[in-house]
Amino acid sequence: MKVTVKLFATARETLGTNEIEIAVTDPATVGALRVAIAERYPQLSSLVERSLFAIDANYARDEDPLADATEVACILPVSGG
Amino acid sequence: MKVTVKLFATARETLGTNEIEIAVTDPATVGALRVAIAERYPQLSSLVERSLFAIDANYARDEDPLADATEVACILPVSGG
Amino acid sequence: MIQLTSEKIEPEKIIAECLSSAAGAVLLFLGTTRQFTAGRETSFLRYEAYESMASSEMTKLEAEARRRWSLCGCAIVHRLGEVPLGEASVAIVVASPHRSAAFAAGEWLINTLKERVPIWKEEHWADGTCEWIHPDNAPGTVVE
Amino acid sequence: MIQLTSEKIEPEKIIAECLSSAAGAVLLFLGTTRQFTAGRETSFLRYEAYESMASSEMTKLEAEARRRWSLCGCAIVHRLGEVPLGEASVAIVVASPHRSAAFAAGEWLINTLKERVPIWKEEHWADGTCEWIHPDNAPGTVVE
Repeated sequence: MKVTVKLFATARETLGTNEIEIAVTDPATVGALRVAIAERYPQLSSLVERSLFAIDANYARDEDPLADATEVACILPVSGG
Repeated sequence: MKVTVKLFATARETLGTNEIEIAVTDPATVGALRVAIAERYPQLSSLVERSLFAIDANYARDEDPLADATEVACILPVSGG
Repeated sequence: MIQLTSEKIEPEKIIAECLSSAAGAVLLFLGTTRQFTAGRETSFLRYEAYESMASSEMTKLEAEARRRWSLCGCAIVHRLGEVPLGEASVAIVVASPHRSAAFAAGEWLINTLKERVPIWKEEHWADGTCEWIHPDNAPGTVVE
Repeated sequence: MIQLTSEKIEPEKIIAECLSSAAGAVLLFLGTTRQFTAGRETSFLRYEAYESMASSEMTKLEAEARRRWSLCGCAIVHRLGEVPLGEASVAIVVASPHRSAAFAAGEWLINTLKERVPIWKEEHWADGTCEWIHPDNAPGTVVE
């Protein structure tokens, strides 16, 4: 399946776009998405490895399925405050 | 010797005065002053037993002498803040 | 009260929102733009958020703080966009009947905000360079 | 900055005094007049001080806090006389490069002020009675 992923901060700037579309191998989980992004964009791989992902604006686990997700986002290590 | 002692809060209100003059037996220490006040004003004795005293606006120990004190104050348990 | 804003943070208004006759202690924390970090000079900061999620995570933080401590007021405000030197990027206000809860809740809120809320800081250094900050100590696992 | 005042405390002015470009964290603590204490209703509070000694003890507290933590700003303001419900009797502001020092110094300052500074609170209850508060847990020995 194909997943649209929202990007922020370094990821957004490095790829020059607010979101990317990524093909994910089955089972289409957050973990599979993490691997797919790291392979497709090696310049982001080390950051993506220590990122979280959000499904519909909630933090998700690597084993969570993407099938029912309306909005998926890559949450690079945060630095607000 | 005679010592003038500044009073505050309950002590000031109970005795109706900002300061009292107390005769202290030798050796004229803070501890002797504490005993003298408690004896002279039994209605304050339990509060005075758990009060501190200040000599020249600094907390003093019971063994500190009163001889060179310019200003002595009875510091009832404080409740600022 | 939860707010993301591009305006200058006005602490007195946030405090006024949190005050009540039930409060015996009010704590305000401001995170401000520091000029020097490890000897390197900052020119200004810029903050970017995943806004919908940042709001919902801040709302969860407030709810969790109210569960854990006896609070009569709680506000979390984060500024986005450019923040000049000396100005606040974040304000947290906690009002409580007793001070120990206010200190504990305030410190927990800012620490947990910095772990969980999807907001990123871009340091603009005085030498003209800039970089997004992505701390090394990020959990890497799901924050419960 | 140390102040005893009979005027209403204005936190934003005290914060402004403590802000600088060295600060990354600013903490304000306000002790406010609470309406209910253990179910009993307060009408207002009145504070009395041994003023010269209160000022010097507060000055010592600021100096000790600056020795113990890396602070770039520190202010302690206590109001005297009548304090209505919901208004502040004490304000403490601490500015520091990092937030952990600000929280630790702020909490230490208010806790230690309540042990050492010769100021007394008179509770005026809503039933018309009033009493000076002299806590049972006072140290009873010299505070070093």
